[in-house]
Amino acid sequence: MSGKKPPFPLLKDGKRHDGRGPMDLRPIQMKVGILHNADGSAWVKMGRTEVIAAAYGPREPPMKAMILPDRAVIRFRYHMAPFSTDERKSPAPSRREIELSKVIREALEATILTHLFPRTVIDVFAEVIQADGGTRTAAITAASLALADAGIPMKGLIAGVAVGKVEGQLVLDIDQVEDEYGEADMPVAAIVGLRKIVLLQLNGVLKPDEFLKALSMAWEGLKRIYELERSVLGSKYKGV
Amino acid sequence: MSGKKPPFPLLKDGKRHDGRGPMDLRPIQMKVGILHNADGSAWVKMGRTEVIAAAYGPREPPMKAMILPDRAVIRFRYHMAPFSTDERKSPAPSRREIELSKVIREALEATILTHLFPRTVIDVFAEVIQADGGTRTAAITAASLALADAGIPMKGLIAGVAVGKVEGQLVLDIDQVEDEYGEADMPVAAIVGLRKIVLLQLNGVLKPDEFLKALSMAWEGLKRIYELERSVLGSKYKGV
Amino acid sequence: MSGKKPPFPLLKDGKRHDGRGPMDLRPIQMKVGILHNADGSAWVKMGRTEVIAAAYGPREPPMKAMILPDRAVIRFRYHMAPFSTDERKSPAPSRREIELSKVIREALEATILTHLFPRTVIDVFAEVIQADGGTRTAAITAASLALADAGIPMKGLIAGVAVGKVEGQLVLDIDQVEDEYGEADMPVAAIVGLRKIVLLQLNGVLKPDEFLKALSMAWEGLKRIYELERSVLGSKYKGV
Amino acid sequence: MSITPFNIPIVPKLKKETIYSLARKGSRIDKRKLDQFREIKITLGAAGKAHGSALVELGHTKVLAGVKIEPGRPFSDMPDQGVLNVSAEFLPIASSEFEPGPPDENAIEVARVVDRALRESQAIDLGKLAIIPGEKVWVVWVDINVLDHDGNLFDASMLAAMAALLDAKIPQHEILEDGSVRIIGPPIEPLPVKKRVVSVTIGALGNVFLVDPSLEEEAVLDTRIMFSFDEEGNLVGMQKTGAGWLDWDKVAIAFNIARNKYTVPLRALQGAFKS
Amino acid sequence: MSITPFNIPIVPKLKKETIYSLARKGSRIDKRKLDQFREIKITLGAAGKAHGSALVELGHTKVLAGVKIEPGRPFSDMPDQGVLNVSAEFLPIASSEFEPGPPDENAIEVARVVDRALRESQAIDLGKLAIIPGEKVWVVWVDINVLDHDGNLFDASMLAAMAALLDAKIPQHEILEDGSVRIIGPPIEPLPVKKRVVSVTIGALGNVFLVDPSLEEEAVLDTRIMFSFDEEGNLVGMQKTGAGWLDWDKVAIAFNIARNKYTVPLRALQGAFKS
Amino acid sequence: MSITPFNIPIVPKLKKETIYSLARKGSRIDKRKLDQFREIKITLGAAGKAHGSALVELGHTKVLAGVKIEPGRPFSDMPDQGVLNVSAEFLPIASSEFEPGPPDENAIEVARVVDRALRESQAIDLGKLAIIPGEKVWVVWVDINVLDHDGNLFDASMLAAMAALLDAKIPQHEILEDGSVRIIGPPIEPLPVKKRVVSVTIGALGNVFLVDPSLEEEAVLDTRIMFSFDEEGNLVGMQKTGAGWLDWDKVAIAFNIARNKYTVPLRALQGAFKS
Repeated sequence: MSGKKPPFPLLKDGKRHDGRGPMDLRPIQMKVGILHNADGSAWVKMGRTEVIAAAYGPREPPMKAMILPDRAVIRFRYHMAPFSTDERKSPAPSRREIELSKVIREALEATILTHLFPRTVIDVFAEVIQADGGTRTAAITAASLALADAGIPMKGLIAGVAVGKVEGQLVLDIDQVEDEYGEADMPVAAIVGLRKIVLLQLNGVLKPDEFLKALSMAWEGLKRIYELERSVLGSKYKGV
Repeated sequence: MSGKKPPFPLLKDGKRHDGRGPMDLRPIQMKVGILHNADGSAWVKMGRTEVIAAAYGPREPPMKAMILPDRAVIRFRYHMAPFSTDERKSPAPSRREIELSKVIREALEATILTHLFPRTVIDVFAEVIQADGGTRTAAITAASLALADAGIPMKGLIAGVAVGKVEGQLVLDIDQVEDEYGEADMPVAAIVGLRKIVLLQLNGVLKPDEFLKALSMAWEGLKRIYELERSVLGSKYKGV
Repeated sequence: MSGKKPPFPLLKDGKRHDGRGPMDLRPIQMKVGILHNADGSAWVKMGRTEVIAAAYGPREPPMKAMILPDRAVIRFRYHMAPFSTDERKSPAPSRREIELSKVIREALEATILTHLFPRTVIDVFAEVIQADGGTRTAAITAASLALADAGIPMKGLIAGVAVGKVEGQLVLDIDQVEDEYGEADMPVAAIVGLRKIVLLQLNGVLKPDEFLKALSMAWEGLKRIYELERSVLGSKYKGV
Repeated sequence: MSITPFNIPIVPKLKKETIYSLARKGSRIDKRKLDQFREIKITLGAAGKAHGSALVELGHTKVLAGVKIEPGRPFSDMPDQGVLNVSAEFLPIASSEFEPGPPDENAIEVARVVDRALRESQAIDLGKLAIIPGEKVWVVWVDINVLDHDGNLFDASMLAAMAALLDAKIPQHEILEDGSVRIIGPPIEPLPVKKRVVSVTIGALGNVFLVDPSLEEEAVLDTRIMFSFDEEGNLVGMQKTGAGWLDWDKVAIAFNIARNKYTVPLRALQGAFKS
Repeated sequence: MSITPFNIPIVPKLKKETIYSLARKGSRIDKRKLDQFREIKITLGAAGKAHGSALVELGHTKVLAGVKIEPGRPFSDMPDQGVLNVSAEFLPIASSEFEPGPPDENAIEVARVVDRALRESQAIDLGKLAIIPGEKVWVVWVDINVLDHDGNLFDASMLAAMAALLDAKIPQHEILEDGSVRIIGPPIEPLPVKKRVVSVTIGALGNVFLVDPSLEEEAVLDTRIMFSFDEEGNLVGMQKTGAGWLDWDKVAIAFNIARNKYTVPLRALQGAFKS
Repeated sequence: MSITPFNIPIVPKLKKETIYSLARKGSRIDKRKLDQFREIKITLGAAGKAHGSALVELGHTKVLAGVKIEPGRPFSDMPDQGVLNVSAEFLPIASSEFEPGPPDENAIEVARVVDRALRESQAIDLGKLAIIPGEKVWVVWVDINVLDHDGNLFDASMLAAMAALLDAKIPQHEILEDGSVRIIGPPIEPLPVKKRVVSVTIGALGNVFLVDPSLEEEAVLDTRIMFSFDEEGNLVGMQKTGAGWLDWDKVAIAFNIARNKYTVPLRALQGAFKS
C-alpha cells in the first residue's frame, strides 16, 4: 500500500505474479517440537515467510506485581530478526512490533483457558526469521501451535491469514510484493473450530461489498490452514 | 536571555511591546474542575501561556517501595505538549522539564499537609498547552488550584509569577519575547497567605539592588494572582 | 591492534617508546582510604592511567528481589569519566564498559568470601579518571584495594596487568600507544597469593609459544604489583 | 512484549449486571440508544502555537490534537512526498490508570490506527508537500493528547486528528540560496486535505452491539472493533481491539451498524468547519 | 516526573537537636561559625587528558570537573558562537545514596544551575570560539564528577567547573581543505574566559542561616538557596532547592550573607591561578 | 553495572555429584569423553533474506547467524575500510532464563568476543570493502540469534558467525552519479573472507577439563575459558568467563587441550562448504 507502481503486473490472465490463482494459499510447511528447551515450539513457513514460536508455562511470574489472582497472565512478543527483512532491521522493538505484540497477545488471551492457572504466567514468543508478507498471521498460527505443543489448554486452535486487494481484485494470502504494491491488506485470525474472530485489521481501502467478500475468502483460507495445523499436531493433540 | 538583539523595541515610552506598563500582569483566566476523571483539575491562562493541571489522590502508591510511613509521597510532572512551542518539541522529557518538575514538586511539598496521609501518594501533573513565557509559574499556580479542587488540605494556595529585566528596566510577568531578548528572568512562587517563598530561581543578571526591587515587584504580582485564585475557587473552597 | 602503522618506532635498541625495557612496569602509585564516604577506597596510577575505586557494604540490597539466601550479591561497575579519553566519551555505558564490568565482577566474586554475608550486597565501583592503556587491570587492582580497605574478607588480593606484543616482541604492561599500534593485548588478573587466575582475555594474535611466554611474563608483573598492594595497605591489612 | 494488564480495577459485579440487563433491553446506563453516539463537540484552534488544532469532546472523553508543519527531509524512496507522523500520548491527567512515561502499547496502537486510516485513504495530499523535491519537504506532525478518558479513545482521537489537519495551515516561507527554508510569516495556506476520515467503534456485548462505548461499558464488553470510513463510506481502516472474540457471523452486523453511523462524526466534523 | 525521595535514611533525633541547639547559639557541629565556609582546596590539572580540569575539595566534599574542547557544529540560530555543554554525574563512589545510572533530577539540577550561571554571566566568550563561522565551532564540554558527597554540591560543582574552564586550553589545530579540523598539537591557547563566577549556598534553619551546609546539616535544614555571583558581585544565578520554604522577608537577609561571602570561593579560585 | 545473577535455578545436589564423580572417572552425563565435542551440524542459507546465514547445532544448542551487507559510511580514521558489526541476541524462545529485552551483559560478551576474534585475525578483508574510498563502504552486519540454549554459546556463536560470513555474498550494485549506491541484483560475489576462525571452550571442574560443556555441566563448573584459533592454530582470542578461578599452572593444560581440538569445529566448517 505504498501507492507506488509495481515493477511487474500483479495480475495477468487471472494469475498472480507468482503463478497462484486468487484463492490459492502459498505453499505451507509446519513443524512442532523443534526446540529443546521450550515447553512447546513450532515453525511455520508460508511461501518465503518463516516464523518460529515457543511457549513457556504456566510458570511463576518473574515479578510478584504481575500476578492475577484468578487467572494466568499472558505475555507475548512478536519480534523480527535483524536479517529477516530486505534492509537490516534494528533489533530494538519498533512501534509496529509493539502494536502487533498487543493485538496477537489479545488474540491468544481469547483462546487460552487462563482461569485454569491462576497466579502464573504463560509466555509465548514469536521470532520472524524471514519476512515476505503475512508475518503477523504466520506468527499467530505458530504461537497457537507452540501452545498446543506445550499442552496448554485452549478453547481451540487459532489460524491466521491475510486477504489482499491487487489491481482491483481480492486475493488470498498476499505476499510482500502484493502487500507493497496492492490496495489493501486485511489480516484475520480466528479460532476456526468455534467460528470466532480474534484478530482483524485493515490496512488499505475496501468498498463495503469487497469487505464482506474478503471476509468469506479469509474463511476459506483459515479452514485450510486449520486442517494443516491439526494434521501436524497429529494424534497426540487430538483435543485442540 | 539569548544575548540577541530584539526585532522590535521591548520598551517604548514606558510601555512594553504588548502595551503593558512595567507592573501590569498579562490578562489572566483560571478555571477549576475542568476534567471529569481527575480528583481535582485547573486551567490557567496568562497571556498566551496556557496550562492544564490535574491532581489525583491521596491514593495507594503504584509500587510498595515508594511508601513513606509517616506521610504522603508527592509526585509531580511538568510536561510540554509537542505543539505548545514554536518548533515541535519531542514528547520525551527534556533536562529542563526534569529540573522544573523537581523544583515545583519541592514547592508543592511545602504546602501540602502530607502528614495527614501516610502511606499514600498524591499525584499532580501539569501539561503546558501553549508556551509563551512564564510556563513554570503558571504550572505551579494551576497545580495549586487543582490540589484545592481535589480537596487536598494545604497550608495555603501557591501563586507564581516571573519578574524580568528588559532594556535595563524591571518588569512584571514577562512573556516569551521579553524572556528571549531580555536580561533576566526571575520566577518566584509563594504561599501568599503565609508570606513563604517556595520557588525562586534566576536566569540572567541582576545587580543587588535590582534583585531586592524585583522581589518586591514579584510580591505585588503574587498578591493579585492569589486574589484571582481565591475568587475562582469560590465559596466552597473558602478555607485555603 | 588497529592494524595501523605507528607514528614512531615502538621498539628501538631493545627499548620501548617511553624508554622502558620489555619487562618494565610503568611507574605505579597507589593509595587507599582516599574517600570520606565509601567504606573502602583506593587510587591506582600506572603511567598515565588513573583509576579510583570505592567499596560499599556488606549492606542491605536496594531491592528485595536481588537477595541471595546463602551469600552476598556483588555489584561492580567499570566506568570511564567523559574526560578520561582522547575524545570525549559519552557517560552512558558502552558495550565495552558493560563487558568489562561483567568480567571484573566475576573476578571479584572469586576472591570475596561472599558466603559470610548472606542476604546482603557488596558494591564496588571503579571510575577511570585517565585512560592510557591497561584501564581494566588498573581497575581490578584498585577494586581489590578498596575491598581490603573496607575490611571485606577476601581469599587474597587481586593484581592485574596486561602483556602486549609490539613489533613481534612481547612486552609487559603496555600503554595506549602500544595497545593501539601493537599486535596483541593480553590482560590478566590473579589472586597472586593463591596462584589463581581470575581474569584472562586476549585481543590480538599470539602463536602458541608466545602465549605461554606471555603468561609467565604476566606472572612477573603481577608479583611486583601484588607487593606494592601489600605495602600500601600496610600493617593494618596484614591478613590479605 | 505485550502483557495482560494486571493492575486494572475490577468492575463491581452489580455494575456489570446492570449494563448487561440494560443492553438486552436495548438501553444503556447513560440512557443512550444502543447505536447512539455521545454528544460530540469540536473546538478548533484550541492550541494557539500549533499550525492546526482541535479539542474533541465525546461525552466526557476529551482529546486535543495539534498539528505542526515543519521543513524536513523526505524518505529516500518517496523523494517528492511530504511526511506524515502521528503520535499519541495518554496524559496522566486523563485517568488514574495512566502513568507518566513514554507511550505504551495502547497509545502506540491508537496512533498507528489513526495513522493508517489517514495514510491509506490518502486523506492528506502528500504529493503537494514537496518544497525542493528530493531535498526538502513539509513534515506534518500530528500529536494526539488524551486529556480525559471516558472511553472510545479511537473515535475521539481519529476525529481530533482529522479536525486538527483540516484546521492546519502551512507557514509562509521562502527558500534560501543554500536550500534551507526560512519561515517568514504566520501560516496562511491550508494543508491539502483531500478526504475526511472518521471512525465508528462498536462494542460487542453478548448478542448486542453498542456504538461509541463509554469507559464503564468498555470494562465489561466482550471485545471492540473500530471501523474507519472516508466520506463515501469506503472502509479505510479496521481494528479489533481488546481481549475477547467476535462471532464470525456477526462481523457483518457490526460493520453495517458502523456504516450506518459514520455520518454522525462526519457531520460533527463538517459542522465545525461550516462557519 | 519528580517524586518525594522515599529511601533516604532518617536523621537521628539527637543529631537533629544538637544541630538546632548549636545553631541557636551561633555554632555548628564541625565548630564552624554560621557564615563560615569549610576549607577550600583546588587542584588544577587533576585529569591529565582533559583540556582543563580541577579537583575541588570543600571539607570532605570532592568534585572533579574536566573540560574537553572539540570541533563541532554551531546551533543554527547562533552560527558564529561556540557551544557550551555542562553535565554532572553523581558517581556511585561518592555516597551510599547514589546508584549507578543516568543522571537523576538532582544531578541534572546541579548541571543546569552551573550552566545558567556560566551562560548568563557570559563567563565564556563564546563569540571567540568560531572556527569556520556557521560551519565549525569549538564545543566546550564541562563534565562535573562528584567523587565524595559531604554536602553543598552546588558550590563545589560551580567552583570545580569554573576552575576547570580557567585551566582549559584550546587544542592546536589546522583547518583542512574539506573544512574539517585536524588537531596538530597539544593545547596551548587559553579558553577565552571573561568572568569568574562563584556561588554561595545558604541553609535556612529556624531563624538562622548557615553558609556552605555540610551533609549532616542539609538533612535537617528547612530549605536551601544558592546565589551565584560574578567578580563584581552581580547576581548571575539563584536557585531555591530542597523541599520546605523560606520566609519572604528573610530572603534579603540570606542574600546579604551570601553577598558578603562570595569573595571566599572567589579568592580560593584566584589563589589557585596565582602561581 | 554488573550484578551476581540472583535468579538462577539451583542445581540439584545429586546432579552435581553425578557430574563430578563421572568427570573423575573420565566420563560425562551424556556419555561423551572429556575432550569430546557434541555433534556439530551446520545448515547454510537458513535465513533466506540474509546475504549469508547459517544455523549451527551443537548438541541441543542452536544458534542462527545472519549477515546483511549494506552500503554505509566508513569510520573517519579508517576511510578505506569496510565496517564489521557483530551483535548477539539471546532470544526468549531459547531458554526459560532469557527475558525479552535489549542484549544483557552475557549477550554483549558473546558478541564482543566473536567480534574480537574475527577482527584481530583479520578474518574479513575489510580493505576490499570500500565502494568509494572515504565516502561509501560495505557495512557487514553479523547478527547472532540464539534459538536454543543447551550450553557453550561461545563456540556455537563463533561457528555460526563464521559460517554465515563464508556463506555471504555482496549485492550486485551500481554507483549513481550522486555517489549513492543502488542494488541492482541478487548477491553474487563472495565476501572476501581471508581466515577461518573457530573456538574451543574448556570447562574446569576440579582437576579435569571438559571440552564443549553442556548447560548442565556449565552450572557446576568451577569456571570456563574460551580459546579462538585461526586455521594455522594461532591464538586469536581468549576469554575466561563465569565466576570462579583457574589454577595458574593449569592454564597451559587447558590451552593445549583446546589447541588439540580446534580442528573439530574447523572440519565441521569445512565440511559445510565442501559441496
